[in-house]
Order: sequence, then structure tokens, then C-alpha cells
Amino acid sequence: MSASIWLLPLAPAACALAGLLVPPSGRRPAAAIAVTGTAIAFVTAVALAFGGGTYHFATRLAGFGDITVHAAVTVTPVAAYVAVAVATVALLVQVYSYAYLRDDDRYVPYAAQVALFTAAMLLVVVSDDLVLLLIGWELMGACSYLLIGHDRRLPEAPAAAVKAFLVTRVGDVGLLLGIALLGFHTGSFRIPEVLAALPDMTPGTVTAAALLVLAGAAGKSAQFPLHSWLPDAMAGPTPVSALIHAATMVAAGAFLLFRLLPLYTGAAAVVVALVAAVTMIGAALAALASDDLKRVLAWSTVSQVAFMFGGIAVAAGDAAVFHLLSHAAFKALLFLAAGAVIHVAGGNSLAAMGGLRHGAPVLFTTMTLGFAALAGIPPLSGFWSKESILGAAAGAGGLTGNLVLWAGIVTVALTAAYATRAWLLVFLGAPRGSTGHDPEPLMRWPLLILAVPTVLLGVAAFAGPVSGEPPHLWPTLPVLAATALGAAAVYLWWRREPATDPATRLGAARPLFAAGFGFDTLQRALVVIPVTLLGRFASWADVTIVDGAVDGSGHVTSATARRIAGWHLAGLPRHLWFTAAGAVLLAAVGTAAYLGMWA
Amino acid sequence: MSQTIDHVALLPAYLAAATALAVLLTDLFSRHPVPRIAVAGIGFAATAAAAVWLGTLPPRQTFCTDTGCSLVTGGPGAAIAATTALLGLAVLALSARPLLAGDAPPGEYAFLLACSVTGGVMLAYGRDLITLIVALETLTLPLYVLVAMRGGSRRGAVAAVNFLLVSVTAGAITLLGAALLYAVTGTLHLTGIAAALRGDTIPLTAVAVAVIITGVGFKLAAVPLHGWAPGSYDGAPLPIAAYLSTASKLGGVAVLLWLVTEAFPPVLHIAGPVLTVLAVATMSVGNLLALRQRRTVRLLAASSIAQAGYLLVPLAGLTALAGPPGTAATAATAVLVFALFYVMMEVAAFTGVIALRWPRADGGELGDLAGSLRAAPGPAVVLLLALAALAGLPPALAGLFAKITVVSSVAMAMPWLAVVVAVNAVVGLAYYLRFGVLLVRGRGTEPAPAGWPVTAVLALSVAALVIVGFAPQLLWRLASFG
Amino acid sequence: MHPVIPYVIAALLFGVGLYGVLVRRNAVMVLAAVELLLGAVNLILVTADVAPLTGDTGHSGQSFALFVIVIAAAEIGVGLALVLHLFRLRGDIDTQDIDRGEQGEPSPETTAPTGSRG
Amino acid sequence: MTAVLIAVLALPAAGGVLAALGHRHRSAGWLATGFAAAGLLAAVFLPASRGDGPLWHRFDVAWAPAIGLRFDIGVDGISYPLIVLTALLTLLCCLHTMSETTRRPTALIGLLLAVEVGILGVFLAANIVAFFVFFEIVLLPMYAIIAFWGGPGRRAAAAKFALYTVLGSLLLLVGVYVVVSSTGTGDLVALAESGGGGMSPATQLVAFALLGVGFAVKSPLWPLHSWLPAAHTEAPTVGSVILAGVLLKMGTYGLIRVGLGVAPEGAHAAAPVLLVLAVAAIVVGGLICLAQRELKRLIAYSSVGHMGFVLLGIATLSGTGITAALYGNIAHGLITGLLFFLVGSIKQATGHGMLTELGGLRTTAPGLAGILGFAALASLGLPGLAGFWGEAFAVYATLAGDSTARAVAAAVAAAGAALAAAYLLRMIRRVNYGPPTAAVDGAAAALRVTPIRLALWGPLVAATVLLGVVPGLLLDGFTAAPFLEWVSR
Repeated sequence: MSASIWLLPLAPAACALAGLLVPPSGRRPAAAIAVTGTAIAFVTAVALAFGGGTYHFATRLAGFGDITVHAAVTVTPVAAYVAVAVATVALLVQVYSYAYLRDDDRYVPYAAQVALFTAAMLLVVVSDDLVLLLIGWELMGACSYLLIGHDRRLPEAPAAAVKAFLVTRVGDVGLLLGIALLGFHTGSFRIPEVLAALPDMTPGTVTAAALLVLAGAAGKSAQFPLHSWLPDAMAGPTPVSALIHAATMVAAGAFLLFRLLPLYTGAAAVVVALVAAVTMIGAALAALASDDLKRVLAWSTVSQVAFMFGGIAVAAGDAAVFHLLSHAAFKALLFLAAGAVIHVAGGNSLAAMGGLRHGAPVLFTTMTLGFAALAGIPPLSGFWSKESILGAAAGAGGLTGNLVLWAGIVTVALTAAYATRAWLLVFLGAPRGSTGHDPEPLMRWPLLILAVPTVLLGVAAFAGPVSGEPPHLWPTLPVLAATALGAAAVYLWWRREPATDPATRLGAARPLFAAGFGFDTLQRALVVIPVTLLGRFASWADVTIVDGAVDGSGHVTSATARRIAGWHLAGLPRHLWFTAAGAVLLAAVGTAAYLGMWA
Repeated sequence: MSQTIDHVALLPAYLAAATALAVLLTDLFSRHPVPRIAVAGIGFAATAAAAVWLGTLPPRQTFCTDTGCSLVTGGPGAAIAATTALLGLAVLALSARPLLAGDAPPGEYAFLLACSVTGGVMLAYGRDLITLIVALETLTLPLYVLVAMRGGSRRGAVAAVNFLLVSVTAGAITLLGAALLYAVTGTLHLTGIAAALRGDTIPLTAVAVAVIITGVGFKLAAVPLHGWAPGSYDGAPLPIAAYLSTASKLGGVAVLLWLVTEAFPPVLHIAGPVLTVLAVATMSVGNLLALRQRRTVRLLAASSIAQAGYLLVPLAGLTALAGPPGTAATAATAVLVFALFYVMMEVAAFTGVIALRWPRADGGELGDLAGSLRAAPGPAVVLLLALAALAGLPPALAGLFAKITVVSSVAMAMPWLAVVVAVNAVVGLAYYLRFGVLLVRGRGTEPAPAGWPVTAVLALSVAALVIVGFAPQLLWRLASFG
Repeated sequence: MHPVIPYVIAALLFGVGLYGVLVRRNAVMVLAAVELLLGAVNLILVTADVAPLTGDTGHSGQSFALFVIVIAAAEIGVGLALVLHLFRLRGDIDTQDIDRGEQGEPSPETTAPTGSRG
Repeated sequence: MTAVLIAVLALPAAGGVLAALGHRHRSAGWLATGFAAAGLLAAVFLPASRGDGPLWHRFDVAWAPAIGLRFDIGVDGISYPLIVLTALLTLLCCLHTMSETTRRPTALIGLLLAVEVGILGVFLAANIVAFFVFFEIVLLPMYAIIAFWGGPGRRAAAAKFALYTVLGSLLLLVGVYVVVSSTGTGDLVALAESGGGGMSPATQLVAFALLGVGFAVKSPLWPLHSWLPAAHTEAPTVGSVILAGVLLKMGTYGLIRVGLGVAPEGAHAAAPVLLVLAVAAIVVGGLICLAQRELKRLIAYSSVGHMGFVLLGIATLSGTGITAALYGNIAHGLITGLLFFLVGSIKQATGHGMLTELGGLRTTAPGLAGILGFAALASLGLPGLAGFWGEAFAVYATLAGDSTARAVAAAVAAAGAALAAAYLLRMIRRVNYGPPTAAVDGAAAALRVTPIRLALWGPLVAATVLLGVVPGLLLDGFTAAPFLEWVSR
């Protein structure tokens, strides 16, 4: 049983490698291979989840003198649930993609890359060694890079892909250093051993390591200030967005913090709470203002993942994972549905959508459930998971708890508002252009399947090991009130002028919100341009100064040689002068040496 | 004060002198050039053989007084004498065809060469100031005439006068040094000088030591006594230029070695700095000068100046010797080993140029040799190998070992001097590379066939380079000062 | 006895000779100046023989002086012959024009049939 | 089993001689390639019947005792991977030469094999003077490869390569004889085992400084690198591959085997300087790459950054750091070798190396674009590929010094890794993405991944993945070598 954990990452990985060897025309075999790999992982994950125990497997991977890297994997029940969620979403994405990318001649490598992406995420989920985790972690970054840049018709795709990779890579600098710091001070990269050795470390070191790891997690999970890549990443095909937002990349950060939860106490927890608070409110505002359906969803992901970070900050790991799972379900659903919507509407812009509820009932139903879960309408999954985090925050109290709680309540209101707004604009109102149609079966079934956990996960969770605590009155009531307030406000605005986007009520602030508070511009001014200029300067200096010194010495030699050769072009008398002068000079040297003036 | 004379010890010198005499007699009795050349060749071979044989015997000495001996044999001396004789043979082979063609009078040519070789052989064994200086003059005087022997060439005559005037001036400086040395020590034997210098010295001693080293430096074309070399080499017939840059230098090396090892051990603190300045100036100026040369022989001449600078480096290292006894011997061994390596490379280089320029008597412009590799692969490969050796790089391992010899001798005692050598070798590589690339690129004009004597010298010089490249220890065995 | 006077004279002689070597532009005059140098050397040798600066001498300086005279004679002989040879080929013996670098004879020579037998 | 040891050197040497003799005949080129293949086979079998000593096999005869030179060769876990890498890359280069249209292929192969002999000799040498001799063997053949088969600026580039590196190697020579003169031995094993053969710390510092500068030029370590971009840009593809793949490794390997081996206390004294230089190399190399407009030049500069990581590992003087440096060495050889094969093909097919002239490779030549993307990801140190281990653990070893300065150095170096991602992705974005440029569109046929190309690049791709996934393959060999223990105590 334990060794079968390896099937989780290795089955999709092997299928990915096999898929890369398929010729570009082999759509069917490529799809079959990719689906098989993911399915094996899915079955394994389900088996492990039902097994209900904790499984380990470890073998030595690399020895670097004093420290060893292990190929160690472990599956706890929680990890098994996450693995199930990842495998499920990935499997559905694979199926969906086969239809979605029907006309794409680069489907074959795409399918393999999605499989590799899945494998990398599963490796993160199961790995019990920080370095092994880092392998999966960065492999995900590379896969996201490849998939975001997939669409060659979109001129912005390559730039978005590079941005995604680079921003997360900047975070990974911190993660690498954090892992190194932990490994050095605890003598091991194995997570249980590292956590067990934490009490022996100085608090300062623990905080430093925690913050460094946080940088990596924030990068992958698109948390402030490393969030700017995620909205741009929408340039990738929609199923890839679903994968990134629901099951892989973004969830990985939260999951990593969950694995290293004991690190986050004291100052580190405050920082996490701050990051979460800033991110959840800011992203929700951006989602409220954005005109692009996928961007709304993207900002909402940023905001929702911040909830998970909030859970980590208040040491409610299980609650965070609970939200991760429910978010995986409804966000995957939303994205896959959005793909169909965009397909129908012919573009991403909300302004060009409307009235789709008639033509596409399945789409309408499932996406409505998704938005409702996102907004936190009871008894859908999103309500329970968000509530458990805020409940924990209320229970924790103090600076951290209050920060998370109040930011959470504000965000809940904003979430309800933007979810309502998007729902209204897409499905209600007057149809603009096509009234649409439901997607073909291969794209429809994944939506229907995902609707099940979207609805039931919250209730089911009380039967499972994730969170056994029933909701308390405080803060449930304020949360519900905030939800109602947000939804109602948007609805009322919309009712007054159904043809107008409720976001116009934001007035002058809207463009600022929609642009993510101008963070991209700031990032460009503070990082991109200085580094580019520095690069030009370094290049200039290298040629002019470093190499210039080398060339200069050559020129000096050459000029000296010319001068010396010139002296020799003066006929015999000069040779005689040299001879006589040489004798005198050397006699002087000899005398100086005799007098002890030499050395 | 009657002396017994050890004629065995004098055998190589006898044979060399006899060669000159025999050539003169043959010239009288035969009208044909071949016998004269043949007699000279046999004489040189016999001299070399005798020198080698003498080298295998235990050291002998003769003309001894109570202050020392005027003539001493031994391993290093044998190496120098034999090499000089072989160089005479090589030069003779290289000149054989032009001599037969009547470009120069074969009798005079061979006689003068034999005289010069006699001087060189005597230098290998002489151990007093008179013997050494007379031998040095015997080595040099015939060369004034030989340099001029390029068939009716004005350039040859100019080169000869150039060589002559600087040489006699330098000779006078050498003599001044010798006279001063005699004045401060009262003896002419090198061992006696050493004994006298061991006591109190006066400032004039320093001047005497410096001046005699300076004078000998002329033979090596050491800077600043080098100005004559490029012009004289370029004006001389190519084989004589080869002789000037090898045998003539070897003579200077011999004198310097005997002075430093026999006479100057007590005043190394004076000789060392003088040699250091000489070494640094010689290699630096030589290399820089070579960088700007456009004529083949001038380039080789300037490069041979630079090589003389490297040669002086191990001796220069003596400054820092407060060290164990035998260190001077080690340095001297290094010098001689380098000199032998150098002689081989230089012969190969000049022979290559001769073969590529055949039947022209001068080296021409560098551009005249462009594309030689395609036109005449054999000599071009030899020349390339010789250039690589002079640059001190594999595949010419001999050159690499030569460079290693120099650097290893001072790396510990005077690292800065070793670094100066390193920097100089870089400058050297620049022009050797340029020359080498020139030979490889394009398609040049094919030279006339140079005949078997040149081919033989070509083959033998390459063989020598390759052999000492793979078995460098041979040279240390030959040249060890023990 | 301190042989001051002979050494001073030798120094003067050498200096004058050196001056001649350096400033004379006529090859023959340079050779003559070299003779002065050698004369100075001889003076030193014989002076040192009779009045050594340090210790005793074996009176070998005088024989050395004889050798120097022979050397000088040989050098002058060969030297004058070469200068004459040059004069025949070139018409002048100004040292200033000797070895002015690479701008000597313009064309690379081929071997001439006539040797320098004269 | 010393026969195998000798065969490793003798087979390429014989091939080189054959190629030189038959330089006009194509068949001689194939024959020489066969010798290169046999040499690789021999190299692979080196671990067979290994002995227990510090070296698996050893062959030692006197050569020139007067200068401390012995023909003393041997192999251990540290040199073995480099030997195999050298033999492999040379074989691939020979095959490349024979399969692509090359002027005078046999002569080129002769020179390649001559270079191989020198490099192998460096990795095999157990005598410090023999090490130097082999070090020098490489110079002229490599010069000839650049100067006669290179691009338009080849003469100047080749001259700069030769003059600059010869300066380095001559300083190395001085260092070698500081060691030999003061210890009286040139035995690298004995010197390493005794921690410097009894040299005083001051002497060790002088020796290490001289040796270090020599190796730094060859590696090349910033700021002594400026010969490299020109040489790479002008060199033919095989020249670049050998240059980046293994020739540079002589410098880093030498720094470890000779620098740390014979002058450990000197290294200790110089470690802070090395650390600063390493970090500077990583950052400056990365920044310079960001502004490069020429493909080969960019990759050349990337070597400066990668070698910075190797130096960083060495500068820690710890077992972990040196192991990481050795690993990084091999990984860089594989990855950069592959990159140069790829960009060489692109440059040859399109006639352009400027990034502005390239684009849309993904559309025109998906296979080549894919492998190029793979190589770029490997080069930026993506975990799971070979490039990761060396760089990550160099950072780890630096951090493990437990001082603020070391921590800062580690942080800056890690940031340098992010820079590597920036410039490599910039390159990929220019070359692979976007609409195909005229130059790329016109060369579609020449950019195809033919079976022979696949056979050339496949082994490098496979090795990159294999070493990324199973690093223990090499690491166990490194850590088992007694040498590592001697230099990291």
C-alpha cells in the first residue's frame, strides 16, 4: 500500500513523458495516455482516502556530505483528500480539454503537459521531504509556464507565461533559502524531523525560515505582493486556468503552509494574517471592478486563497484545507463553465454577455451553484469552509485572529457582491448576441460532476475528518449578514438599471480597482525597469570596463611595441649608444647591489 | 713552473682546429668544392664525437697553476662542445648546395666556420679569462666575414659592418671587465678569482663583475646590447643567421655559466641583480620588438633576443639564493638545459624557413611564407612545430619543458620574476600565433626542392625535438652540473 | 704605491675612445676609437700587474695584454677589410645609414651567381 | 586494469594521429570517430575491478624527475564523471562534424581528439606537473578550431582565447612550481592527503593565489571571463560544445583537485574572496545575459553565472559545497553542451544569431523548439533536471556557514538563480514564440530534428533528466572518494 503512493505522482508523470513522444497528429492516443495516467492517480488517491490511514515510503535520493535528501512520501487522510481533489479536477480537465481543444494542432503536447502538471502537484501533496517537495513545486511552475503560453494566437500569452514563471520563481528564491535554513538547523529535510526539531531552534531563525517559506507560498498562491501573475495567466486556455486555480499551483502554497503549520506562530503568523487580509480585500475589490469574466474569477481565486492563508495564520490548518477542497470544487466548476460561456459569448468581456440562462440550462444551473458556493450561501460548500476559518479566527482572538476575522467579514460581503454581479451580468438581463447553448457532452459532464462536491462537500465534511466542529453563532451571523448585504446591494443596483454594470457604482475608483490598484505599474517601475537598466549597465560595463581593461592592455602592449620598434629604426650609432649606456647602467646596478641597495 | 699537458682533454679542440687546417689544405690542393665541404663535415662530426666521448670520462684538467686550471672537461662542457660542433655540421649542410652552386667560396666558408667552431669548443672547456676571451674572439671573428658572404649582397656587407662595430665595442667592454676583474683579484683563473673574491671586496669589484657580464651579454644579444641582432641576422645568409642565433649564443652562455658557477659564487649578491635587470629587459624588449617585425628573420632574431631573456632568468634567480649549496649548480643546469632546448627549436625554425624560401638566401617578408602549409607541408609543419616550441606550447612538448625549466627555477625564490616570464610568454605567443596562422592560411607558392642535406637537417631537428619532448630527462643527464 | 695616475689615464683613454665610438659617423674612425678602448684595457692590465689593488698577482696581466694586442690586430684587420668591402658596394661608410631597420634593400634577393670573392 | 586507464587516453590520441595523417580523406574521419567511440567505451568501463586506494586505478612512471614530472594518471569518483562526459561530448562532436556539412571534417576531428586527450589528461593526472602539461595541450588545437572553423570574427576571438588563457596557465605554472619547489613532490594524492605537504600557510596562500588565478581564467570566473563570449560567439558549434561542455571544467576541476588539494590553508584564507567573486559572477553574469542580443553570446555569458555557482560551492570549503560544485560542473557540461548544439544548429540553419532576427520557432520547428525549451529550463536550474542539484546545494552550503555574511551571499546567489530564469525565458520567448521571422521561416527544413540529430542530442537530454531524477548516481561516487574528505576537513 505504502509504495503505491508513488503511483500518485509517477503514473501521470510517466504518461506525460510517453505523451511527449506521441506525434502531433495522434490526438486520440495522446488523450488516452493522459487520461489513463490521471485516472490511475485518481483511483490511487481514492483508495488511499478510503483506507483512511497514514502511509509512508522513503528511500535515500541524494547525499550531499552532511545532509541527505530522501525520496520520502507520506499520505495522511488530509493529504489523501487533497490528492483526490487534485486528481478529480485534473481528470475532468483532461476530459474537458479533449473537446475544448478540438481544433488545436498542439493538443498532443498540451495533454502531456497537463499530465505533468498534475504529477507535479501530486508530488507536492505527497512528498515528505522538503527538497522533493521543491522539485514538484518548481516543476509546476515550469508546466504553468508552458501551458499559459500555449495559445499562439494570443500575443500576450508568452509574456503572461514568462511573468507567471518569474514571479513565482522570485518567491521560490525565498522557499529555497527557507528550506536550506531549516535543513541546516535541523539536519534534515524530512518534514516530520524538521518540525520535531523546531523547539531547538532560536525563535528568530524559525521566524526567518517561516517568512522565507511564506515568500514561496505567496508566489505560488498569488498572494500579495507576488499576486500579479495570476490575472495575466488567464491568457492560457480556460481548462488550464481551472487546473491552476482549483487544483494545482494556487492550492500548493496553502498546502505547503499547512504542512509546515508549526512554523507559523508569533510574528510569522501576524505577517501571514497581514498578507491574507491585504490580499483578500484587495483582490475582492479588483474582482468587483473587472470587466473580464476570467479575471473576475482569477481575482476571486486570489481572494479565496487568502482565506486559506488566514486559516493558517490562526493555526486552523484543517479549516484551511477544508476551504482548499471546497474552493477546488467550485472554482473548477466556475472556470470550466466560464470556458463554455466564453465560447458562446465569443469573448471574455462581461459587457458582451447576458441572458444566457435560457439557452444553456445546464450551464446556468451549474454555474449558479458555483457562484453561490463562492459567495458562501448556505448550505453550499463555500459557506461551511469559510465559516470554519472565520470561526477559528474568532476563537483565536488577538491581533492575528481579529485581523483575519474582520478582513474576512469585509471580504465575504465583497465576495457576495462580485459573485452576484458576475452571475447577473452573464445569465440575467437581456441577451446580448447569442443566447447560447449548452456545451457538448464531454464538456458538460465535468460540470455536472463538479456540481456534486460544490453542493455537498460542506455537509459531507462533518462526516469526514477535516473539521468536526459545528458552526458557532458568532461569527456565523455577521458572516451571513455580510453575505446578504453584499449580494443585496449589487442586486438592488442592478434592478434599478439592468442594462448597466453594477460596478459603475464604484465610480472613479473602478479603473484603479480593475487594474489591481496599479500594482503592475508599480512592479514595473520598481523591479522590471531597474533590473533591465542594471542589465544594460552591467553589459556595458563588461564590454567597456572589464573587457576594456583586457583590450586596453593589449593596446598598451601594442603601442609600447611600436614605440620600442621605432627606437630600433635609427641605425648603427644608436645600437652603440644602447651598448655603452647598458654597460654604464648595469655597472650602476652592480654597484647598487654591492652597496646593499638591492632588495 | 713546468706543466704536463693532458692532450686527451684537448682532443675536441685539436680536432676542431685540425678541421680548419684540413679545409685550408684541401682548398690549396683541390679545385672541387665537394672535398672541402666533406672534410669540414667529417671534422665537425669527429669533434662532436670526441666531445661526447670525453664527456663520458671522469672530468680532466690541464694547464694548471696553483690558482686553478685553464682547461677543465666535464659533462656540461661536453654538451656545449658537442652541440657547437653539431651546429657547425648543420650549418654546413644547410649551406652545402649554395656553396656547390658557387654562391660563396666554399673553401673560405668552410674554413671560417671551422675556426668559429674551434672557438666555440674552446669556450666549453676554458676556465681562465684569457682562454675564454680569446676563444670568444675566435668564435666571433670569422662570423664578421661569414655574415658578409651573401653573394655580392650589399645587405650582407652592411650587416657585417653593423655586427662588427657593435661587436668590437662590446668586446672592448668585456675586456675592460676582465681587466678590472684582474685588477681587483690579481688572477685570471676563475677558481682563483672566486678565492680572491671571498675576502674583502672593493666597489670596483662590483663594477668589474657588472661590466664583464654586460660584455658577455652581447653574445646573447641581451638587451641593451641587442640592437645589432635583427639587422645582422637579416643581412646574413640564412644558415649563418641560424649559427649566430644558436652556436654564437651558446658560446655566450658557456662563458656566463663558467663565470657564475666558478668565479662569482662569492659575489652572487652583485651578479644576481645585474643578471635580473638584464633578464627582465631582454625578454620584455625582445618580445615587444618581435611583435612589430614584418620580416621573417627579423622576427626570429627578435624572438631569439626574448629567448635569451628567458635563458638568463634561472641565473637571475641567484640573487635570492641565500640557499643551500648546489642551488647555483641547479640554476646553471637549468640554463644549460634551456639553452639546449632552445638550440634545437631555433635550428628547426631556421631550417624550416630555409626550406620554405629555397633557393632564396634571405628570409623575406612574413607574407612571403603565407600558405606554406599547402605548398610545402613538410617544412611548414617543422616550422609550425618550432614556432609552437618557441611559444612553449604542446604539441611541441620540448618547448613546454623549456618554459617549465625556466619558471621552475625561480618560482619559489622569485615568484615575481616567474610572473614576468609568464606575461612575456603571452606577448611571445601573440607573434608566434600570427606567424603560425599565416603559414596555415591560403595557398602559397611552392619552394624549389632544397635537396637532401636540408631535408636531413629538417628531419633530424624535428626528431631531436620530438625525442626530448617525450624524454626530456635526457637533457638533464647531459647538462647536469651535479 | 697607489697607482692612481695610470688608472686615471686608463679611464680617460676609455672615455675618449667611447666618445669616439659614439659620435663618429665614419666606420674607420669608429674602429680607431675602439683601438683606444683596447689601449685603456691594456694599461689597466699592466698597471694591475705591477701594482695590484688587492693581494698579489702572478704577473699574468702582461701576457693578457699581449693577447689583447693580438685580438685588436685581428679585429682591425678583419674590420678594415669589411669596411672596404662595404665601401666598394655602397660608395660610403657612414654608420648612420647602417641598419636603419626594415627599409634596407627593397626586393627579396635571389642568390646571385657572383660570389663575394674579392 | 591500468590497461583501461591507458586506453582512455591512448584511443583518442591514436584517433587524432590517424585523422591528422589522413586529413584529406573522409573515411579517416569516420575511423577517428570510431576511436572516439572506443575511448568512450573504455571510459565507461573504468569502474570495473577498481582498487581500494584513493584512486581506482593508477599508472605511474617517471617522466622528467628533474622538474618533478611523472606520467602519473589515475581515476576516482570525482574525476570519473568528467572523463565520461568528455568522451561522450567529443564523440557527439565528431558525429556532428561528420553528419553536418563541415569544411575539412577529418582535420577538425583530429583537433577535437587532440583537445580531448588534453582534457582527459587533466582529469586523469595524479601529478601536478603532468596536470599542467595536459592543461597546456588543449590550447593550440582549440585555438585552431576557433581560428580556422569559426565565424567572421574568428581571428581576434581565437587570439584572445589563446593569449588570455595562456596567461592564466602560465600563472598556474608558477603556482605549480611554488608547490613542487617547497614540498619536493608533485604527487597530487599525497599532497591532498597531507593537507599541503607541509607548506607554510603563507606559501600556501601564494600558491593558491597563483593556481587560483590560473584556474579562474580557464573556468572562467568573473571578472577574468572576457575571453569567453567572443570565443563562443565565433567558435564553430563543436568548438562551443567542447569549450563550454568540458574545457571550462578543467578550471573548476583544477581549483578543487589542485587548488584545494595542495593548498587547503591557502584556500581557507582566500575563501572570503572566492565567495564574493562567486556571488558577483552569478549576479553580474545574470544581469549581462539580460541585455544580450546574440544567442551564442547569451549562452556564453550564462556560463559565467553557472560557473559562479560552482565557485560558490567550492568557496564554502565544505563537503556539501564541493559535492554540489562537482555536480554543477557535470550538469553544466551536459546542459550547456546541449544548448550550444541547439543554438549552433539554429545559427547555421538561419544564418542568424541575433535574437531580433529569430522568432516563431515553435511554429516552424516544434521539435527543435521543444528541445530548446527543455534545455533552457534545465539551464535555469529547474528541480528535477540535472542543473538543480548543484546550484541549490551550493546555496545550501553557503547558508550552512551560519554567519550573516554567508547568509547574505546565499540570498544573493539564490536571487541570481531567479535572474537566470529571467534571461533564459526572455531568450525562449524571443526565439520560440511569436510569429516566425523570415529567417526562421526560410530554414524550416534545416531546422528539422532529423534522426541523426536526435541521436546526437538524445543522450544529453536523457542524461539531463536522469541526473535530475537520480542524483545519487554521481553523488555517491563523489562522497565515496577519499579526496573529498581530505579537502573538506
